[in-house]
Amino acid sequence: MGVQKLPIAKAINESLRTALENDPKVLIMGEDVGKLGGVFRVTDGLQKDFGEDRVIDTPLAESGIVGTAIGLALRGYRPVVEIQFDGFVFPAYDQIVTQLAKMHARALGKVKMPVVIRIPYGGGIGAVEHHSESPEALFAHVAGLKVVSPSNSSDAYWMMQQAIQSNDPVIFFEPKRRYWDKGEVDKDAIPGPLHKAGVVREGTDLTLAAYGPMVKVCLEAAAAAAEEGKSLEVVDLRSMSPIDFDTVQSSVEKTRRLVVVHEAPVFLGTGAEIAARITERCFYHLEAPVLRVGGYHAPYPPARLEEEYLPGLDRVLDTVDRSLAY
Amino acid sequence: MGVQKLPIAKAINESLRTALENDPKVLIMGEDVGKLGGVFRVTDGLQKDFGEDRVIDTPLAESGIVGTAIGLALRGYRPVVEIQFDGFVFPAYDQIVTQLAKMHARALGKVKMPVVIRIPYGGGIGAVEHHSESPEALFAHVAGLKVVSPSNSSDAYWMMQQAIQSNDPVIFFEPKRRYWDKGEVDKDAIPGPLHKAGVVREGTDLTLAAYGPMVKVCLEAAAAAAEEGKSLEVVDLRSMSPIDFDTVQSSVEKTRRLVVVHEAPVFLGTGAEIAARITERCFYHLEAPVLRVGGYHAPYPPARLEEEYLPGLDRVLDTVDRSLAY
Amino acid sequence: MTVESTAARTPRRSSTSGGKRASAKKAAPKKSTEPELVQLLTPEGKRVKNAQYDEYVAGITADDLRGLYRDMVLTRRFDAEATSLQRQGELGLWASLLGQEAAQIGSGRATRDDDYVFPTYREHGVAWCRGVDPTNLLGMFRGVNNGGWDPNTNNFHLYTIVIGSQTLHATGYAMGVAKDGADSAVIAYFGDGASSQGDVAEAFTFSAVYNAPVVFFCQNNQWAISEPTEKQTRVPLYQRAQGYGFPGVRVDGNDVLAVLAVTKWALERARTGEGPALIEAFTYRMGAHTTSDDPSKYRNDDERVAWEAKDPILRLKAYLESEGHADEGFFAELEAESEALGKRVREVVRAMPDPDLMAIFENAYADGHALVDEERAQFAAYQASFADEGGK
Amino acid sequence: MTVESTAARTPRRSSTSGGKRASAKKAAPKKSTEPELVQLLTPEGKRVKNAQYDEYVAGITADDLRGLYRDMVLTRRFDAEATSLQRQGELGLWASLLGQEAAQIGSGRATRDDDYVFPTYREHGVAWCRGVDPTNLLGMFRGVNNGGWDPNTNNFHLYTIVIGSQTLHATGYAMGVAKDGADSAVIAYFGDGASSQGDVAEAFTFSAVYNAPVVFFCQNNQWAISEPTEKQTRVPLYQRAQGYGFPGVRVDGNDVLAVLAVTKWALERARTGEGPALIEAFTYRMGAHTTSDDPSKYRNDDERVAWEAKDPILRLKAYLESEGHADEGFFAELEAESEALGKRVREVVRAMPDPDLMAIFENAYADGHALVDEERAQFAAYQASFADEGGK
Ligand SMILES: Cc1ncc(C[n+]2csc(CCOP(=O)(O)OP(=O)(O)O)c2C)c(N)n1
Ligand SMILES: Cc1ncc(C[n+]2csc(CCOP(=O)(O)OP(=O)(O)O)c2C)c(N)n1
Ligand SMILES: [Mg+2]
Ligand SMILES: [Mg+2]
Repeated sequence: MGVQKLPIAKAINESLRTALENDPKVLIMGEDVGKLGGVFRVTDGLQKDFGEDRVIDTPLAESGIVGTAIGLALRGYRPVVEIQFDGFVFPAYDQIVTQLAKMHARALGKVKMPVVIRIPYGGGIGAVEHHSESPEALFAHVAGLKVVSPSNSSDAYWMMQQAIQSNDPVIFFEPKRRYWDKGEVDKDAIPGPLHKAGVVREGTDLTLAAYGPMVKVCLEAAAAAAEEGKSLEVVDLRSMSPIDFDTVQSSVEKTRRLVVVHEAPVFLGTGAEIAARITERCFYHLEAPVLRVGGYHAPYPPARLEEEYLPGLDRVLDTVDRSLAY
Repeated sequence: MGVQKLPIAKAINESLRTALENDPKVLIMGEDVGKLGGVFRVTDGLQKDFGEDRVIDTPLAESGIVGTAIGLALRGYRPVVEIQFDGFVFPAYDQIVTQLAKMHARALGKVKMPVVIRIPYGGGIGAVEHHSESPEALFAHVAGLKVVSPSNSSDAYWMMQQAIQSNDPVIFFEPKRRYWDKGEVDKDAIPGPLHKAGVVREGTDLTLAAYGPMVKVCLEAAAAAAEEGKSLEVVDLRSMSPIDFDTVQSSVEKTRRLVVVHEAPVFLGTGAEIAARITERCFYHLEAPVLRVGGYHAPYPPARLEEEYLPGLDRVLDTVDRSLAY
Repeated sequence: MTVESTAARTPRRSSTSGGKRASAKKAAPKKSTEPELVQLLTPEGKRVKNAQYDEYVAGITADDLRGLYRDMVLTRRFDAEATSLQRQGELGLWASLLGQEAAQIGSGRATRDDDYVFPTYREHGVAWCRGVDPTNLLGMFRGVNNGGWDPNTNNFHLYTIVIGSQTLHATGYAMGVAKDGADSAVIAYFGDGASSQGDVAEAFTFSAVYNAPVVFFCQNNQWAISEPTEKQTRVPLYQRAQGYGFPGVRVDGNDVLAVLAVTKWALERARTGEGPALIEAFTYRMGAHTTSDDPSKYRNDDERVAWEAKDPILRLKAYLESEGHADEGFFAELEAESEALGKRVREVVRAMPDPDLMAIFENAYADGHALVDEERAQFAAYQASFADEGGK
Repeated sequence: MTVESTAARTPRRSSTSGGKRASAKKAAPKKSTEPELVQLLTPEGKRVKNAQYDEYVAGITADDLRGLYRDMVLTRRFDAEATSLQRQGELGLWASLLGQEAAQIGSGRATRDDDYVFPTYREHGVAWCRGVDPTNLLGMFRGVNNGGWDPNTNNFHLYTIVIGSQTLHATGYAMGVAKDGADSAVIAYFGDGASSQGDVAEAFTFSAVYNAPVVFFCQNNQWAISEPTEKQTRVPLYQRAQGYGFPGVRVDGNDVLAVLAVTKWALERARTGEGPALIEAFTYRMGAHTTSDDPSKYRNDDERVAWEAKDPILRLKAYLESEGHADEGFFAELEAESEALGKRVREVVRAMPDPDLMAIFENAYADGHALVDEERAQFAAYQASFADEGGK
């Protein structure tokens, strides 16, 4: 197959296709995933090639989608469920946290829940209400779930492969505003572990930690900072549950400063946990408190305000400066 | 009326009664809240005295309860909704985070959402699955909601009065295992602000911050520590959204050490936010990282294991020692 | 006692088939033949009698009929303008009601001022009937707000995007109306797709148990984005009601007169203490789901063409003309009024300012919140820092 | 076209009433007269003919009948033992099935080994039919686990406490059965209270749309804790099904033969590709909701006494005796077997060890999780510290 240059959306599409080909138990389910191929075309062409029994247009009911996926998993299937937009996952929240997350433990390990829940998430696409949210902390807090988010095409492809192979439920957050960003995918590669963070840019003065859509912003910030003579390291966390604290710790032991960036509101966002834990692990290394850049404690604003609500280059650099000033 | 000694459950009952008497728009809604008076008897006698139009037994559907409460609020009512147990709030989660929390902002302030959602929460009562959870972080992360939890009878009475008077939705977490703990209630008192934390025991060596059921554990820990010559200050946070960081900060500036205790899992629990923010505010004061004691990242265990899962005296003191050892 | 569904049932397999089930899809019952619709105007514009519902439009005047026609024409014009404003980049998105004018105007005009309406995101025609200025509807589609009107001014709630949620709000509101002893009614709009949401079922349950004065108005426009109604139900949707203990009716959603009559009937029932009812307005989404959608991916244009013959506006026009209720002058004047509306909408939208940045923090809470105060102050200082730098 | 509910309707108010609605409660339709139940054995134990369902129990032998009787007696004995074990502090809680034995044994015995069962938390009788050792059911009520058996051993899923959730799992499982081309069926249990949950409605929708081989078995025991069925619906629950496009039946839930027949009918339909069905087993919760509950707070004992006359066990006993299918010896032997069961249950429960502390971390994940590993290690070290201190 070799190396291909693919947008993230297409990389996921190909990953789903590969999974459908390799394992007859893999199913795709969701609203409009069939003929339409999903509102973002992530499942484009899959129903045509694998049929309505494998790629299933569901009734418009998220609890029903996840609840029946649980039943299908109990029967031995591996459903990959699409939630159309971040803001529409909440009707399924009960089935996810109360049933999907706990079933394996409840059954003392006798049943497995290999269900992937795909959620296009985050803002920056000028959408109407409920189409731009970042609810990952609401899943990461819940034991029994795994929560990941790729930031580039290669990860999108491989992390989806691994999520589908996982015997635990995986909430797979897709950075929707990066769907059309292209990157190389090597389908013959041997991927690293699903829940391992990666240092995507090395630096010595400060660590930026991010995932999903914010990795690009952090890389841009690092490039801009470099012009001002500041050397920023960027860690792509990739997984929000579990979080690879070891990688962050190693980086912070070197740089002694950490700024965490996510679109989700700062208050009780994943950055809170990272700040708390890295402070504990690196108490004698940190020269500044762990700082956080993220959304405000207000409902996601209308599109014309989202640029100001979302962490952008300026706010990241501003916070970097605040950290460096300690 | 003067001062009375009341268990927490009864203090809430009296507070609801007072609210029903004072404001004809106040309604009580929930499963079994009528004749039965709720499974914990918190609404005991209210339907008898205020009738079925004010104290409403609802169909068994939490989304429906909260969704209709929203409609009633739009009509000018002030519904106080009971969710029977912590683990049963999730079917209503969508209506809470997507509608209740955002309606005021969506309407540019033109409508108000004076809805109180009462949730008996937490473990320690030897119950079956779903009856012992502490999901407060899942609400505190959501903008538009306020989240509080009383730890004693006086607060139970007064915070409920204030929650009902609030024009914002309040998630009112009731520490179910303390329902029968008695304390004084002065119905003629003038209560402090709803979202203000209180120093419930003064000390100089370390601050313990907690809320709801864990305040008692922290007070006991402080008493035990005092015998060993350690002076612990205990802050009752009372509110998880907003959190009164000023009070915690003042305390930590004095004691230079902080341990946060809650039943909820540590990972992304409210302690994470407190650790992150207090570390930022008190970076040069802290002699030890903020440490946290809480539940583990595993589904709430069966009753015979809950003593080990829940933070108890020993674990709190152990963590205090770890902090003091820095 | 067995209640058989009205769907055609697949005959039981003979035991010689080995008892093995073929794929569920093949075995699914065939769609039943379409049930009778309540219709007062045929697609050709002929008035047909209806023993049950004629009384609800008995007093209707030529003026009223022209009014309904005008409402539909202006709504369509407004809708077309919004679609083109989206094309021009003035709106981020638009959800067109094209084809659903009769369903919306007929039901909207059946409401009284003191009734309360809970729309989805597509009820531009109902908003029009309620007196909401159409330009107010555009704010959320332009991205300047998430709901641009005071719901209590016209008793028209904000648009609700999360499917089905508003049916519970409507039910709760109606419970409040009943508590108040008022004789108003409430009407909740939702789509064929929405009928699958648990919230809608819970709204049915609550409204029935409390006998709340709420009318559930389902616009079955045959599609939920790319999914045909068969993906939501295998029997006609109006039948859903009976299992909850209240009546369901299917009305020709492209017949404004029939919709008016049936909705009046249902609202009147609600007002007089008979509780909820479900109306299924059988209609068609002539356009894309929204401007982001491309229906050619999933549906055949033949279907749309067939529905063109049932156009709600042409139908009423034919009736007006055949009855001599409207002359050239009326149509010409309406054309001019349409143009003026289009122009006004265009101008207002183009002049619609972006919200103040601080609006991010406004109205997050009614009574304030310490964290919001803190973040607002930080944000203000941060914004000011750019000004200091002379705009970095 | 209007579908009227079968509930009696309140007459429309005369206009002289001023159009004001009295409280919704007063205006609510009266409960309809009870619909006909499918019944094969009268409360007195007389066999009555039923044209539709007799065939499903046509081949039943005296042995089978004694078997059903034995199942009910042993289940009741087990249940009583569990209740008293709770009183003795050996269990934290118990949810008694007293009164519902026929509903559970009749339906449970209708299932085939390859069928799959999704219970609530009260289906001890169904568990018995599936071959689950009753002592396995007690773990969660004792607090030593949250589900103590492998669901796939007996095709009996774990107890589900959150109301209604399991109906969706059952539907999904049934969709999988259909995909596999298997001719098994699935049965989902739920209560009258559960019928109000959105999840149950969504299960109806999904099962109908995919024509999944699932039977929804509602034990209407008249109460959801303190709430009578009127708080969930104003028409009989079995009617809910028709609005989703599949049949609903109300069966006498205290008549084990009728339940067996109706459930066989429904499972057979499902197996042969006819899709879902709803069975409402009309029965009564003779005891408290659980051992934590005090029904004297909310219901009159007269009601319970009236239902005693319809006792499922006495009814079958009367039939067995009148037909000469069972003699003294049978009853005496069964009595001895009951006692032995009670004794075994008591012994097993009392000997049931507390789980190992490390079980807190077991099975949180199937493939492991770094944070759990870290916390497990900390916890182990913490526990070890006590040992070091010689048990602080
Ligand atoms: C809970 C939820 N899930 C998914 C969506 C995405 N979505 C928006 S409109 C729509 C289809 C709605 O169909 P229908 O109810 O028939 O209304 P119509 O758009 O045809 O008017 C979907 C799936 C949503 N808004 N809310
Ligand atoms: C979602 C949810 N809400 C509330 C509860 C608390 N609860 C447990 S049983 C019960 C009543 C159930 O009634 P029903 O469905 O009729 O079943 P029954 O107990 O009569 O067998 C309630 C309210 C729950 N378990 N789950
Ligand atoms: Mg539609
Ligand atoms: Mg019941």
